[in-house]
Amino acid sequence: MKFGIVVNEGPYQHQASDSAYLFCKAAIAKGHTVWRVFFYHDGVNNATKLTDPPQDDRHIVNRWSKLAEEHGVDLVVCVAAAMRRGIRDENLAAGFRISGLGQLVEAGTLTDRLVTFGD
Amino acid sequence: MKFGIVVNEGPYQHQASDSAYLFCKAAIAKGHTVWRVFFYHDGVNNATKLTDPPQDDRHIVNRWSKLAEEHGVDLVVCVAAAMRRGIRDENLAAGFRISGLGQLVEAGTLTDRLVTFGD
Amino acid sequence: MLHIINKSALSNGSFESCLRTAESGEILLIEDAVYAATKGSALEAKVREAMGRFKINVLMPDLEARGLADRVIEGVSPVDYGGFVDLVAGNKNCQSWL
Amino acid sequence: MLHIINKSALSNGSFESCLRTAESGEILLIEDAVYAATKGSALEAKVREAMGRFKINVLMPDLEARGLADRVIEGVSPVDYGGFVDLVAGNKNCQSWL
Amino acid sequence: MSDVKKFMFVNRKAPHGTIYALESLEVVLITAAFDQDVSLVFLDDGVYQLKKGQQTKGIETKNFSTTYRALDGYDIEKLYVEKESMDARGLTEDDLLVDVTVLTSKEMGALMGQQDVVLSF
Amino acid sequence: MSDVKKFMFVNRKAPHGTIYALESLEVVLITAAFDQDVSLVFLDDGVYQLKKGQQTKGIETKNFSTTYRALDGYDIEKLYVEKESMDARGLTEDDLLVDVTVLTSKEMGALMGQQDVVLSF
Repeated sequence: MKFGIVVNEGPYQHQASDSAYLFCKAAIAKGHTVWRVFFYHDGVNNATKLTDPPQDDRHIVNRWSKLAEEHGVDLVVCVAAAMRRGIRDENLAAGFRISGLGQLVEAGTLTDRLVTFGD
Repeated sequence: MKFGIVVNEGPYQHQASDSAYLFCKAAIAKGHTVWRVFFYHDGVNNATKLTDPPQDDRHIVNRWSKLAEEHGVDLVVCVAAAMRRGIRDENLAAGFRISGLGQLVEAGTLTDRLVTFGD
Repeated sequence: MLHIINKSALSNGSFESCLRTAESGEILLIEDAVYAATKGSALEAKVREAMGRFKINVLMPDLEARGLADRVIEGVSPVDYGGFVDLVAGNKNCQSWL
Repeated sequence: MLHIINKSALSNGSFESCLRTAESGEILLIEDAVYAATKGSALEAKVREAMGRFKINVLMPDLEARGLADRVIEGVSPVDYGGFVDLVAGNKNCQSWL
Repeated sequence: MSDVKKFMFVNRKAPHGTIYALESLEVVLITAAFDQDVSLVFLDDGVYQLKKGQQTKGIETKNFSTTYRALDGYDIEKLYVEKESMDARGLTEDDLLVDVTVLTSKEMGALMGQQDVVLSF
Repeated sequence: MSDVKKFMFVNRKAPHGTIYALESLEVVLITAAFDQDVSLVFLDDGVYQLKKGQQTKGIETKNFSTTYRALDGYDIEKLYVEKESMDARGLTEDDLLVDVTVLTSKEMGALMGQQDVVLSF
């Protein structure tokens, strides 16, 4: 089955990004496809390459980048939300791309299930 | 009277940053001093110079920078929260500085009132 | 003591927790909490009852933004941001019920 | 239909709104919503009643993180992240009650 | 895109306190532009989004509430409001910016069940 | 700093769903290091922060709940829990990681009124 995921919250503040990631890993482990993760609202803050969390904590941004690299997950950052929050190509982490809300609609039309994680 | 302000949420997603700013402006207009604004949790996202909101919308980050410039308000960004969220000196907006949680405690001990805005 | 509430009391428990716990003093409703200051909501009786113990204030710019400035319950005091500042200054301490 | 709840039902109205509105189907409690699945809370009766209409599931990694894995109400189904995926796949559609 | 899906936008949050109401409108417009079947439902504090007379000057933000009146021009006509949520807030249809269909909780629940994609704001 | 202020940390949110519980501990430790008078109160979902037996391996986050047991070593001894909040969650003092003083709502309200600085988490 083909899944689309929406992430509405930034890393560390809320559990949303963690839950979304663990859902993606579990879906892939079961042989499903995670076709796209759409980062919306404060969720765009998952995409900054400037994060530097404590050594003994998970690195949420790198975890997403790795998921993109290893499983071809399309990580899309909402452009309007990103501009409001200071996420641009210059601080964008590997595996993410910035695009419009049409990519969210497409995630709804072209996947079998769309699951939202947020606050 | 000397006020300290705490902002716990980033710009645009929640009204917290707007409320805090309008409170500061009103306090200054009444002859009070806003001695320090401490940006904590997702509040650190108020400090990125890379934001580029729609033309017809308020520019929350620039608004803070201007408040610092015109009224000497000390805008302090929590370093641990900033590292978790990708706020560093290289993308820090004018008027902000990054420092430790001791600055929050100091805002509690050295001001007459500490007011928190958040979610 | 000033208690600042910023969440809608119809979907979040902060206002109720404040009423249960706080001794007395003043309450200021801001942001999405301003709806509690309006006539006709399911909270009206609770707010009227709380007025026996607390002075209740509402931030008018927030109520105007939400199109309900003309429905303030009698006895709730309207304030602007300047009035918000006065409330903080005029109370010994304050707490934001986030 | 799968209804995903992620907020504590003792401080937020999402769970109650879901119970009021949703027809039937399955509910999955995740994140801070998992507390609703525990015995002894003020919500227990409401949850037991809802089990007549819904199949209620709880995400165990979230309940373990909160130290309450040993208090699941009888009849609530424990699932892991794989089970979460199965629930989404097995229902025609899903809604997150954010 | 050949096949049309049923998209439902669930609006449960008050306007202005958070950005969700504004963003919901953005996605609704784009989804309609993709020729999908679009429904908006308003329940809980979401019904406040449709209140007439919003004036945001005092909080220095955009007054996006006028956009609800423009939805019609984009052929977005399925707006549903839950009666119980309106009642609990002392609102009637006369208070709302636009014409809506008022549904009971149960009717709204049934409508949710018929959707392909449900997006929460 | 010569004068000591009364700092109260109000913890009302569940752990793990948001970062507040963890951050609260950070500020509490720093405030104690500044030789201030520190009280922690736990009410509403905040009482869940003190639940024994938290195991965060399955959600891949840090288990900071052990830190509550370390507070004593920093002379942070004023921990208050609201009885009504504990009761509503089916928790008793035996469920908690540390020794606390249980207060009624009214007692907790009186304590709040005595503070100089109240920080909410």
